[in-house]
Amino acid sequence: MNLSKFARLAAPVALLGLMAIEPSLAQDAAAPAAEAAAPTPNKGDTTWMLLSTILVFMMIAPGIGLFYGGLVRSKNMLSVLMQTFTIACVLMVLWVVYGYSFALNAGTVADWFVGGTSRLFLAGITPDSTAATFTDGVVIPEYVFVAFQMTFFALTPTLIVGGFAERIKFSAAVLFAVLWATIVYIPVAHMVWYSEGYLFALGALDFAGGTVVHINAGIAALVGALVLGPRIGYGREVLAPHSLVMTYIGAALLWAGWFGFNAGSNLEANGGAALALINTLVATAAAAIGWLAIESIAKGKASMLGAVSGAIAGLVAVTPAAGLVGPIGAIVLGGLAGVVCFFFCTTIKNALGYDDSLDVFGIHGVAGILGSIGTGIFAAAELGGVGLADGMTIGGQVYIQTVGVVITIVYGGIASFIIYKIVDLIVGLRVSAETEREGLDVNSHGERAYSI
Amino acid sequence: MNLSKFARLAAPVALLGLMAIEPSLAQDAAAPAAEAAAPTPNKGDTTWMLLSTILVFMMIAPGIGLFYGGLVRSKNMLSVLMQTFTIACVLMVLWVVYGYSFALNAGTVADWFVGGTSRLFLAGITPDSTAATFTDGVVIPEYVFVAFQMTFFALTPTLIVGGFAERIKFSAAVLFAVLWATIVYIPVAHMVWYSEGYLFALGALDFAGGTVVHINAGIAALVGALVLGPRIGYGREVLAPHSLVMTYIGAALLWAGWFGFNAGSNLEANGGAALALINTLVATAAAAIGWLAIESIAKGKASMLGAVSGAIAGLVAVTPAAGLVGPIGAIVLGGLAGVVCFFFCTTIKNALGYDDSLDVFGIHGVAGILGSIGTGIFAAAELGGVGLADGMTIGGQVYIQTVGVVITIVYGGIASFIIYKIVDLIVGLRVSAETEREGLDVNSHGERAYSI
Amino acid sequence: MNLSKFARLAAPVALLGLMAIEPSLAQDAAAPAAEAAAPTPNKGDTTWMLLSTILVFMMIAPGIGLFYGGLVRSKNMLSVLMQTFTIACVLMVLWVVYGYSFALNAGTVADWFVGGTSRLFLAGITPDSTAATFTDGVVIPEYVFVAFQMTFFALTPTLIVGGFAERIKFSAAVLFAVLWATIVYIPVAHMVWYSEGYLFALGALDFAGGTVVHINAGIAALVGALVLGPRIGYGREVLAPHSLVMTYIGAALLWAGWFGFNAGSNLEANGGAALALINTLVATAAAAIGWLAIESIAKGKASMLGAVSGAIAGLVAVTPAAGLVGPIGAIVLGGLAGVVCFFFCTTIKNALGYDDSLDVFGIHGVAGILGSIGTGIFAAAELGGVGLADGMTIGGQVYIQTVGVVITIVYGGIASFIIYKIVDLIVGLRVSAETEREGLDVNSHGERAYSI
Amino acid sequence: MKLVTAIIKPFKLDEVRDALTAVGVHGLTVTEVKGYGRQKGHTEIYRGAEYAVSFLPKLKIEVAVSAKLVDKVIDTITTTAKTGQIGDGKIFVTPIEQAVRIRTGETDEDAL
Amino acid sequence: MKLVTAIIKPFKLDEVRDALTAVGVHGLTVTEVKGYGRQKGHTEIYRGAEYAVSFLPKLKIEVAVSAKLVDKVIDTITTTAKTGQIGDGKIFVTPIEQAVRIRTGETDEDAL
Amino acid sequence: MKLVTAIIKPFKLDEVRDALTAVGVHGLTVTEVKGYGRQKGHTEIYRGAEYAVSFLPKLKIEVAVSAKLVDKVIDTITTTAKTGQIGDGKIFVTPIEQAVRIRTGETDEDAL
Ligand SMILES: Nc1ncnc2c1ncn2[C@@H]1O[C@H](COP(=O)(O)OP(=O)(O)O)[C@@H](O)[C@H]1O
Ligand SMILES: Nc1ncnc2c1ncn2[C@@H]1O[C@H](COP(=O)(O)OP(=O)(O)O)[C@@H](O)[C@H]1O
Ligand SMILES: Nc1ncnc2c1ncn2[C@@H]1O[C@H](COP(=O)(O)OP(=O)(O)O)[C@@H](O)[C@H]1O
Repeated sequence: MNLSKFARLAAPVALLGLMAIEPSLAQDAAAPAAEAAAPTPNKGDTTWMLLSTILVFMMIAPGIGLFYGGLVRSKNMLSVLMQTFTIACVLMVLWVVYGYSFALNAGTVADWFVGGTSRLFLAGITPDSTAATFTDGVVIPEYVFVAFQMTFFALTPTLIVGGFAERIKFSAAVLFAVLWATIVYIPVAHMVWYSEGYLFALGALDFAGGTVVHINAGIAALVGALVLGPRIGYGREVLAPHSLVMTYIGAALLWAGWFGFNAGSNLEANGGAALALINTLVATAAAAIGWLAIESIAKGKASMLGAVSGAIAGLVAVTPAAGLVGPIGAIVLGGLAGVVCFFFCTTIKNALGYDDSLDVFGIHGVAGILGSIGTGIFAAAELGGVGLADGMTIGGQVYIQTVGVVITIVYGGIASFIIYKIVDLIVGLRVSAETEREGLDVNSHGERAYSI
Repeated sequence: MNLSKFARLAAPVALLGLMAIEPSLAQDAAAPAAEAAAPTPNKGDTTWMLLSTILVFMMIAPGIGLFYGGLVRSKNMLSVLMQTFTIACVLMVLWVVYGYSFALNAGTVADWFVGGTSRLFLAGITPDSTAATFTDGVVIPEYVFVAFQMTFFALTPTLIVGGFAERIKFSAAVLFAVLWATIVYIPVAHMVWYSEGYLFALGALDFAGGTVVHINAGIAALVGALVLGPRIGYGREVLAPHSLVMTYIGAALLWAGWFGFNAGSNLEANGGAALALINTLVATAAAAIGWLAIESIAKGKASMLGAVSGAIAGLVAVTPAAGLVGPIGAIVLGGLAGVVCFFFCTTIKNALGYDDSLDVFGIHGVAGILGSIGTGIFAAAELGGVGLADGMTIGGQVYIQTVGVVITIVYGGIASFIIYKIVDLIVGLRVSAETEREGLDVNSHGERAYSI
Repeated sequence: MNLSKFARLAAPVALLGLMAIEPSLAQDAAAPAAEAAAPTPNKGDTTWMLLSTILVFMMIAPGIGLFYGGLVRSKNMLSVLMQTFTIACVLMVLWVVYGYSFALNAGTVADWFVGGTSRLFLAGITPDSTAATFTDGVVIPEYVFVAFQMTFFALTPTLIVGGFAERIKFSAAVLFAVLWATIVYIPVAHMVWYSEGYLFALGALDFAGGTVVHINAGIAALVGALVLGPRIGYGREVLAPHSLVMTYIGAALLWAGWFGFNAGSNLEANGGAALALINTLVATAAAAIGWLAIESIAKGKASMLGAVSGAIAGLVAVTPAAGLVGPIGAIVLGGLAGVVCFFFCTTIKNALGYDDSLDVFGIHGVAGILGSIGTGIFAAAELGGVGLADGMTIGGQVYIQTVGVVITIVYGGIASFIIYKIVDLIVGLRVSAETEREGLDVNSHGERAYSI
Repeated sequence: MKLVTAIIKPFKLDEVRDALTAVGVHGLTVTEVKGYGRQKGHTEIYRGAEYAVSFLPKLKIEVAVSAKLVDKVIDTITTTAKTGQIGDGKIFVTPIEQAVRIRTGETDEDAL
Repeated sequence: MKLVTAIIKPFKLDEVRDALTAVGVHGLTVTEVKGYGRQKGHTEIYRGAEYAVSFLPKLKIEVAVSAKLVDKVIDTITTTAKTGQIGDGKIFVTPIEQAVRIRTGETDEDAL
Repeated sequence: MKLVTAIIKPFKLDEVRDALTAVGVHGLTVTEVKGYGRQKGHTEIYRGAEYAVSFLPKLKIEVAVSAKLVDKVIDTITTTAKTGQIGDGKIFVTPIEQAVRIRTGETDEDAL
């Protein structure tokens, strides 16, 4: 593997090969065309991508469901599980219908911004279709590439649920997620990961989705928290997590699944994936330690919720950097993320007074920004990274990274705001005060989480 | 990969190669015979099958344990975990002793129905032994094939536990499972998956076990529910699930493990496995949506239990179809399964009045039948599938599928009934009314699930 | 694969190749040296090791956290999750800093006992660096080898937590773990797994870490239980597990993760890994059955906690044996472990009167010893194993195994005792009686596990 | 006014509640409790540790009623909560001096 | 001495506690209970099975006070626990004949 | 007959139960409650949010006894439940006017 090339091209190049796929017809399956000369997938790579897809799936369920669910009051537990689960199911189907086509395929109107209609309903894909990877001549079955990217599409909007949890209508949550995934996720993914996308062309580095997934979700959650307003009793009543045990299980499975998210984004089972794996171990560990250390100093006690919050912050921060920085760089980046997110969630958020129920912005947003910028720094070969593009300076890369962050925040923030308003008009965003008091589980879903 | 061949041969062909294995002696390990010309396993395939085995294992524990356990009352939680766990442990050992030999190897007496004694105690298998896959010349280590199939053998009878949960004696549950696995599972597996088996020879398609696993377990559970009679208080008292959170975790892990179950049944890490993976994503998602949609219309609320029940229905329905239909076919099949199973579990079951405690028949049985028949339809190339055997019409295939379903139901139903009666004679099926009131955990196992 | 060689060399040989790695400089990444002739990793192997690492990670979190956490009272639940999680995070970082270098690389001072400084901060490792496996010419990326071994280093000290749970100071637990991992784990791992290590050179067989991980942790926990003294109320008050459901989930995920631990120790995705996998299935199942059978006879009831305790005993016992014995040998070994550990935990421990809160010694220690000795027996070709070294008798091998066990117990026991005393001097080992009464969660971490 | 407190077996709740409603009781309050008495408990074993559990799950029902209803209420509970097995529970009657409905401020019998 | 027992809506606890402290109450005991009354419950459906849940979560507050404080305590609870919605709950007053503080052995009003 | 209600520290339950049995009490009922009083609670912090928890876990023991046993029961509880630390709890005695054993219909002292 030629590392300098790897660093220069980053994740987006993986998609370059897609356009080269012969438009073999599904109907024509019995005669799989004369693609004798075409590269065939290595089965080790194929297995790695099957595994990575399954791992990211586990982040969706039970990962994020339990992580978030444990943090709400027991009367709203099922509503969180339900919102994350249903949103993901709907988006999985929509990914097949139009998501994949518009996000990661060539567009005709404004290819710098969004893809086109060539793969609607996965038209033309067969078990023999392949998608390119980072390495010339190395391909994977297109179906597994579609499935892997499907899990990202399904996961991202579930993260936003943390911003408006415990007070949103079920229908509003699902409708928002569908509109947001379509209007915000798809173009940002296209701009960042697709070869002709604006940010990709600019040279922005985002190994596994720091901008597309985390900053994007973080800003949408923040806007949601502001638009919906705080939960009844916020700041006065005890809104303590109902089960930190569930939050722990969720966090542990998120971490486990994140290996697929980060190292799977390498698309190939080689030393690069191994680097992303080890970085996803040590950055996370360092972030947990960072949060606990500062918490011990500031509050006198190290908390379990602090440990797992720090871990998630570390996972977010290392997401854009995973295959691009060295392990020591990952430790520094993670440690920083733990400290900064602690400070943000405990101090700045309280000072600002908005109710981002589960700190989606404070963790995914803040650590996402930190990680995206930090990738521009620690990817440099001098700092143990795999190296920037030829001739690129750290300053230059940081500038490009910042452009990516700003575009994501501005576009995502404004679009999210408009989508919330539209959803409010169509189905209404918030449940009644009485429903909120009694809990969403009984009122919105007709069931209770526990009868022990 | 030649798709038309793939469709024609389906899962069973994987076993064809087994008979070709040289009877190399374990003792002779240091001199692994002159099999120089024999194909050696691709390590990507081997890894894929190792992974798939581990995934199906997770369906057994904690998957089905939590899914079922959350649905019973807390006083019976441990009994469900214990029954599923112990049954699986006993069957894993029995698979090595005689299960593998009789289920998936050549038989001497009635090879169309059951195998023989050649592999008792895994005689003759070494780390170098291989098993064939769908593709000529592609093999995997026989040990991993044995282990993969072991998890199916261990899992299937645990599904039946849902039919008689909360009232069966522990000893009766284990004894029933052993007899049923021996007398029902083994011959059905042989008939469906073994090259000389009756249904295989007939051309019945069952990619990952719709008949062998799901219809089979569903009918056994229904018979069990009828033989044991309803739980005390059924229809009058509140028998609500004690923890839908556990049910959620279980469902999510079942889904995750099912990727190994379905895509692992491809036995090879290629585009076919990727197709089975993506179908296992979208059929399941569509089924959850289907259940929720019809539930919202019929009951006014979409429930979390509905979402996961739909998902399981979708997983069951796509099991026989996973590697044979296209993603759009999978979505249609899944969506249908969600709607039909909702209707069955909420209306037909109530009308009939039997107490299949956890709806094993309503979900595994019904969706299994739907999926088996549907496979005969959506596998057709015209409908986006990989194609039926040369000259086979959809009508013809559906007829064959129906034969498979009917044979499984009739044979499994009658045999199960007899086995229940035998178990009743030997150890008695049902606990005393007082034990049932107090709960099985304290009475049968001397412990309580929670002391919080 | 040449089995007799495999048996002779066992796991340690995997590390032989490490010394051969070219000291390629990370900075030099763009010009990856002229290593054209060097073997490159097979992607199937790489995927297998990525997967195995992730599986062992899941043993750490949520595996051991839930298994142990469920067994304590709810007021101490978070303390257990927190201790295991934090210890693991700290050790992951330390593995990169110095652990890997001293444990699994060449030493200059006393290479029979401990490694050296060549890999401090993972100096010189790049995505192209490789590590050797059991098979000549087969390599894996060094980063994944480092990550895989990192999870062992992080996991082992978390096992010890069970010995002093519910009464230790958080700071003491973390400090003890760091010192113990450095002073005990690293040299024992070097002696057992490194080619020049004392026990490796002696010919001791330890496929996946029976001595290094389990006996080592077991004895440290026993010493801890003795040094700290029993919990308040031990033997008088009810100290029942607060959630056997969490213990069940933890046990199931430990089992699932252990496939990576055992079969991953094969370092290659071949028939040997498949053998280790199937052994990890059947030995565990047999051990659960063994415990349940003897428990039914002795106490009249088979318990869920018994089933999972037996399973863990079986997993421990098969750890040193996994790739070296045949499935029938594994069943015998597992069954024995279930019976012996039941007897130890229920009778001998009560007779001796120490409070090893979660039976770390009774399960990991006792089954570890049994498994280590048993490996010397069942690895013999006559008993279905892969065969001992040329000219080695069963008696001879058992003698060597016993030497390994005794050295581990004596060295680990004495060193652990001294470390506890040092920790007591520095931060104090035990919380105040009032804190112990109220629970560690609220007092040490300022939070509660459940607010339902 | 009197407070009728009954300790009953948990699975009898719905039956008792329905019967009380039928004799004119409009409200009641239920608490999960653990009872110790003649009814024997069970033994739990966790690995080596055996615990004799002598506290059994019961429900406590509290009904505030006017004095004249007391006998009917006692009767109703006795009849419906009875299984004839040991551990069926007890009824205690204590005096209430004042009662208030928080929502309206109504007092005494009007408050019930 | 009197025992003032109030059944209130759970989210009112902190408010009531603060108000009682303000009028000189030094201690109280709270129990999670389930209330049946005029306030209607909800329906739960689990697959086919529908259950009408008529017991709602409430909190029971017990305060032992000297006779002269009773009216003030009733008043305070009525005011703070009131939402005006059905289901706000009840207050019952019963006589206490003796009181003891376990720690010191102090009795009666000194014990409160 | 009297109802002796004691609020005690949870870990004292077994000791108190044994001592009461020794003085001739045949049954009692226990409820998990939360107590507010002089004993200070603790602070919990979840990310930024700090909550002062002033309610502490306690157990409420209710024992119905004949009037002549009351003093002995109070004495027994006071002695065994005492740790001397703040928060040991209280005992309240209230009058019981009637008692019934559901299983047999026995009344008053025969019912205890
Ligand atoms: N003296 C008592 N004071 C308070 N509660 C009691 C008393 N005796 C019994 N109980 C309660 O009544 C329940 C049933 O009593 P028990 O003696 O087991 O059976 P029975 O009611 O048939 O005589 C006990 O579990 C306990 O909750
Ligand atoms: N007769 C009664 N005895 C004991 N508790 C009662 C009685 N009536 C009502 N309650 C309690 O008071 C609560 C509120 O009563 P409800 O009739 O719903 O509304 P409101 O207090 O507004 O009249 C009930 O949930 C129940 O806990
Ligand atoms: N006036 C009261 N009414 C009812 N319960 C009380 C009262 N005062 C105290 N308690 C209960 O007694 C417990 C112990 O009281 P506290 O004041 O903390 O200590 P002590 O009993 O040592 O004076 C409290 O937690 C509460 O449950």
